Amino acid sequence: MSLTPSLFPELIQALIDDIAAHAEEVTELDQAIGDGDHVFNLQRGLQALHEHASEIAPLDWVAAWQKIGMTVMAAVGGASGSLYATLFIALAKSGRDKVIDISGFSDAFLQAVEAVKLRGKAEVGEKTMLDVLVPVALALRDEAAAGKSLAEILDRLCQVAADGVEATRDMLATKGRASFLGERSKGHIDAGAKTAQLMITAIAAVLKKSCD
Amino acid sequence: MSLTPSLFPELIQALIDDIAAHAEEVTELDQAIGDGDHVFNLQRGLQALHEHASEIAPLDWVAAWQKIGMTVMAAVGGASGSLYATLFIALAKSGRDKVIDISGFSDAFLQAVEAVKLRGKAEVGEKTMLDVLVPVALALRDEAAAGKSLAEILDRLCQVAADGVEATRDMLATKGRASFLGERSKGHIDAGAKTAQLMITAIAAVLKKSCD
Amino acid sequence: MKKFIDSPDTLLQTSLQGFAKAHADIVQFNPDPRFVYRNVRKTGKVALISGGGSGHEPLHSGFVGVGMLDATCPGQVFTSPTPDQMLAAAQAVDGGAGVLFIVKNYAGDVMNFEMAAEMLDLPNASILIDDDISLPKTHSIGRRGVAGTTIVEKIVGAAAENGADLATCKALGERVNRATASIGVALSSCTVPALGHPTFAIADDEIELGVGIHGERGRETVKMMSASEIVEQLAGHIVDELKPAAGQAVLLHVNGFGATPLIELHLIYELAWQYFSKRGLIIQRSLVGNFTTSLDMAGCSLTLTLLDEDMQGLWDAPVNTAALRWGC
Amino acid sequence: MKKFIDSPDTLLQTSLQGFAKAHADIVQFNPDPRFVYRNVRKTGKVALISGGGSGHEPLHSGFVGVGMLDATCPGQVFTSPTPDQMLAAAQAVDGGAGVLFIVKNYAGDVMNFEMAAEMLDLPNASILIDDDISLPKTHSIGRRGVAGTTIVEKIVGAAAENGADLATCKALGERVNRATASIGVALSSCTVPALGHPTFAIADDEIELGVGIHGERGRETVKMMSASEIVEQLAGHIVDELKPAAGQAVLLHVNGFGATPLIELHLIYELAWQYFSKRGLIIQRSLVGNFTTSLDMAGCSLTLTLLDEDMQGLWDAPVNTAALRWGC
Ligand SMILES: Nc1ncnc2c1ncn2[C@@H]1O[C@H](COP(=O)(O)OP(=O)(O)O)[C@@H](O)[C@H]1O
Ligand SMILES: Nc1ncnc2c1ncn2[C@@H]1O[C@H](COP(=O)(O)OP(=O)(O)O)[C@@H](O)[C@H]1O
Ligand SMILES: [Mg+2]
Ligand SMILES: [Mg+2]
Ligand SMILES: [Mg+2]
Ligand SMILES: [Mg+2]
Repeated sequence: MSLTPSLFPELIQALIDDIAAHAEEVTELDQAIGDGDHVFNLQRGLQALHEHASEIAPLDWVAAWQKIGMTVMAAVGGASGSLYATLFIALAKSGRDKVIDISGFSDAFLQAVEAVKLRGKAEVGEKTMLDVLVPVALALRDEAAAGKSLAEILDRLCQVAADGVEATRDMLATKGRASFLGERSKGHIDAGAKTAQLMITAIAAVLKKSCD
Repeated sequence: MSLTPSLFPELIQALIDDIAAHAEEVTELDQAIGDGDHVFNLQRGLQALHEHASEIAPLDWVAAWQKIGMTVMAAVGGASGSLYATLFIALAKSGRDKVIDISGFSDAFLQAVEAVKLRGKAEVGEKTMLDVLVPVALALRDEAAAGKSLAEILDRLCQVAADGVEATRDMLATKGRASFLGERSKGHIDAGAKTAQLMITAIAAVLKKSCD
Repeated sequence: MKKFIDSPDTLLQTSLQGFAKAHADIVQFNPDPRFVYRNVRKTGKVALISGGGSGHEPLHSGFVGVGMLDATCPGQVFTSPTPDQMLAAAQAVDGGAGVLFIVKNYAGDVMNFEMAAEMLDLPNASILIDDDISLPKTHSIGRRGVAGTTIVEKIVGAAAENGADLATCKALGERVNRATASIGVALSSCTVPALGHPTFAIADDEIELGVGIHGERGRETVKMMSASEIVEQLAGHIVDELKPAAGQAVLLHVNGFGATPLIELHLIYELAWQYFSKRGLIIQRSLVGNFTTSLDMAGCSLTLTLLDEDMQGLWDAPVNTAALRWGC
Repeated sequence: MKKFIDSPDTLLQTSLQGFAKAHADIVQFNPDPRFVYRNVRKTGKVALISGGGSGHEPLHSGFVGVGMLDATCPGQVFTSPTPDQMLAAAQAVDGGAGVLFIVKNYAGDVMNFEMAAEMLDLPNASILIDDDISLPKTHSIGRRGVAGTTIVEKIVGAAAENGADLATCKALGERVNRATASIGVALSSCTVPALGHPTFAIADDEIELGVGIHGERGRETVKMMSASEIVEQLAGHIVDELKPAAGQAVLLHVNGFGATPLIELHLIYELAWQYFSKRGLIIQRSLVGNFTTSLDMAGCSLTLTLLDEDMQGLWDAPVNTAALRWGC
C-alpha cells in the first residue's frame, strides 16, 4: 500500500466537510438520548487536527497516529475524546512493530479497537460507536485476509458501518449518557455510532479516489 | 344620618365580592403599567377587615375608622396599603371633633384625602387613586352643602368616580410604579383608581339599599 | 407557571422559616409581625433595618448578620412590608444608639417606612437608595433603588459595627449611594407566584434595557445584542452618569436577576472589567452573583461604586451573613 | 436562545477570566491548558483536583481555595475536560504528598481522568462520586455524580488541609460519598449555548423526576405536583436508599439547578426539614443554594449526608473559596 500521511490534510478536510453537512442530524441524535454536544466535540477535534495537518503530513503512519491521538486527547474532551484519543494512541503502539500494509493495518486497527473497548469498558451491543468500530475492524481483517482489492474492501466497510449504525436503533443503551434513559433510549440511533460511520465513509471516499 | 358601623360586616362582604368579581380586570391593569399585585394587596386588606368585622361593628365611626386604618396598615403593604391606612387614620383624626352626619363626614373625608395627598406627595392628574378620591371628596362636599338627598349624592359620587377612572387613561403617570414607564404609561387606566371607583360604587350600593 | 410552591399564600412564610433554619447560626425569624433579625447583638450600636417586597433574595434577609444588617422586614412578593413589621423589628434590635432604616426608593417602601418612622418612639433616621440610572435624575418620584443597595448595606453595616453613630451612618450611606450607579437589562420577564404568568411578554429577539427589579418593563425594548454590545450600553450609561476620573478606584458589582447562570455573569464581569479598565478605572473590589434578584427573571445589572479609602476599608471589614461572608 | 454571550466559542474562556479576576484574592486561571488553582498552597499537603464539564457553576471552580480544592479543570459546557488539563493542574499544585482526583461518575470524566492518572508521574488516587440515587445501584455504568460532590469536596478538602495523607483522603471521600444520596427534579430543560435551544421539551404541566445535571431527561416524566408532594417523593427515595436510623445526624443540602429562586429553595428546604425531622433525623448542618447547576435549568435536588462527628467537624472547618466561605 502506497498510502502515506501526506493524504492527511485532504482526509481531514473531507471529514470536516462531511461532519458539517450532517451536524444537525447528529445533534438531534445526541440530544434525543445524550447531551447534544457530540458534534461540537468532534468538530473541535477535527479543527485541531486541521491546524496540525501540515505537521502530520510528512510523518510516517506510526508517528502520525501518535500525534493525532495526542491532538485529539488535548482538544476534544467528553467520552468520544478519550475514546478516539485511545484509538489513535493504541494504533500507534500496535503499529510500531508492523509493516503498515493493508494486512498490518488491519491487525493494528483491531488491536486499537480492543483498546477502545477497554477504555470504555464496553462491548458490541451496548449502543455506542463500538457497534460500528468493532464490525468494521473485523470485516477489515477478514477482507484483507481474503486478499480483496482496496476498493472492494472499502465498499464492504462502508456497508458494514451503515449496518452497524442501524443496529444501534433498537438496542438498549448500557454505556454512555444514553444509558441513563433506560428503556427510553430505544428507538434512537446512537450519535457516536453515526459519526463513526460518517467518518469511515468519508475516509473511504478519499482513499478510493486517491487509488484510482 | 342614622348610619353606624353596624353596617360594616355587610359593607366588607360587598367589597370582597365586588373586588373578586373584577380581580382579573384589575390585575391586567396593574400588570400593564404596574407590578400586578394591587388586587392581592386589596384582597389581603379586605380579608383582614373581614376577620375584624365583628369587633368593628359595635364601635362609633371614629373608633371604627381608627381600627380600620390600623388593620389595613398591618395587613396590606405596598403603596396602596399605606395610602388607605393613611386615609382611615386621618378620617378618624379629623372626625374626632365632628358630628358625623353627611356634612361632618364630607369635611372629614376631604381632610383625609388631603392626608393621602401628603403621604403620596401626589396631586390630581398624576394617574393614581387620587384621580378618583379627590373629585369624589369634592363632589361629596358640594352635594352635601347643596342639601341633596343621600341617594342623589351617592348617584353623583358614583358618576364622578367613573369619570375619574376614565380620566386616568390618557394621563402620563408621574407617581407610583407606572411613572417608570414614562410615555408608555399612557393609554392604560390606573389600577388604583379603578379599585377606588369599584369600592366607592359598592359602598354606595349598600348604603342606598340600607336607606331604602 | 411551574414553581416549587404549595400555595402563593404560604410560600413566603414557609420559605422564611426554612431560611431561618438553614442559617440558625446567624439569624432568627419572627413570624408575626414578620421580621428576620440577627443572633449576635451589641448594645451601643446603631441598629440597621432594611426591608422591602420579597422576591429579591438574598436581598435583604441574606444580609442580616454581624457586619451588615440587624433586621429586615420582608413584605409579600414585590409588595412593600408594613409599618408594624418595622416597628416590631426596631424594638427587637434597638441597641440604644438609634435605628437607621435603609429604604429603596419605591412609593410603597418609602410611605410604609415613613409611617413606621413617624410612630417609632426611638431616635431614628432613614437612607433612601436610588442608584438606578435608567431613569433620569429628574424623574418625578426620583430614581429606584436596585442592586446598589447591597453595597450601601455592606459599607454602612461595617461602620455601624465599628461604632459609628446614627448621623455618621446616615451620612455615610448617603455618600455611598451618591457614589453608586446601577443599570439593568432583562432577557425575560419573571412570574409572580400569585399571578401565575409572566408579568410582561417579550419577543425571542428582544430585551428590555433599563429594567427595575419587579418584573416591570424597562426604559426601552431593543433588539437582542451580543454581550459586548450590552456591556457597552450599560457601562456607557454608568460612565456618563458618574463621570469618574482616570485612576479612580471602583467597586464593580455584576448582579444576576435570578435565572442567569454564573458562567454568563462572569462573562459580563470580564467584559465590564475591560470596558472600565480601558477608561482608566482601577477595579479594586468586585461582587459577582445573584444578590438583588427578580424571582426567576433572566438578566443582570451592572453597578459601579466610586470608592474612597474609607469605603474600601469598610467593604473589606468582616461580614457574616447568609449571602455575604468574609473575614470572620 | 437569549443569553449573555458573544459566541459559544469564547464564552467559557472569557467567563473564566472574569471569574479569576473577580476572585483574584483566592484563585488564578491558567488559560492553556485550562485550569483554575488556588493562590495559597502548602507543601506536604495532598493536592485535590476536580473538574468536569462547565455549566455547573459554582461547581467546581467556585470551590477552589483554602480548605477545599487545589485546582479544577473546567471542560467545555457539559463536556469533560481533557487529560492534559489534569496533568498541567497536577504539576502546578503538587505539594509533594500526592494528588487526589475527585471525579463525578460520567463516562467522559472517568475516562479522561483515567488517562491523566495513567500518564501522571506523581503518586495519585481517584474518588468516584456516584450519589445520584435516581438510577438503581446496579445501573450498567453505576450512578451519576451530582450535588453530593460539594459535600465530598468540602469534607475531604478540610482533611487534606489538616494534613491527612493520600490514602486517608481517598478513604474519607469514599466514606462521605457512600453516606450521601441525592435526587433531583427539573421543571424546565436548559439551553446549551452551542445548541441554542432547550435540550428537551417538557409540557407546562409536567416535570422530570430523577434528572442528572446535563439537561438530559430524567427517570420519568410526571404531572406537576405541589412542593410538598415533590419533597415527599424525593425525600422518600433518599430515606429508602440510606435507611437512616432515628437520631442520626445529617447534613441536608437543597441544591438549585440555576433558574429556581432562593425563595423556592428555602421553601423546599423547610418542607424537607419537616419530612426528615418527622422521621427522627437530626438536621445538624445545612446548605441551601445554587451549587451544582445545569446552566439555566429550573429545578432542584435534595442531598442528604449521614454525618459522623469526624465528618461534621471537617464540614465546619474553615473554608475560603468563591462559593463557600466560613471560619476564615
Ligand atoms: N463507554 C463507552 N464506550 C464506547 N463508546 C462510548 C462510551 N460512552 C460513550 N460512548 C460513545 O460516545 C458518544 C458520545 O460522545 P460525546 O457526546 O462526544 O461525549 P459525552 O457523552 O461525554 O457527551 C456516544 O454516542 C457513544 O457512541
Ligand atoms: N404616590 C402615590 N399617591 C397616590 N396614589 C398612589 C401613589 N403611588 C401609587 N399610588 C396608587 O397605588 C396603586 C398601586 O397600588 P399597589 O399595586 O397596591 O402598590 P404597589 O405600587 O406598591 O405595587 C396605583 O395604581 C396608584 O393608584
Ligand atoms: Mg454528548
Ligand atoms: Mg402593584
Ligand atoms: Mg407591589
Ligand atoms: Mg457531553
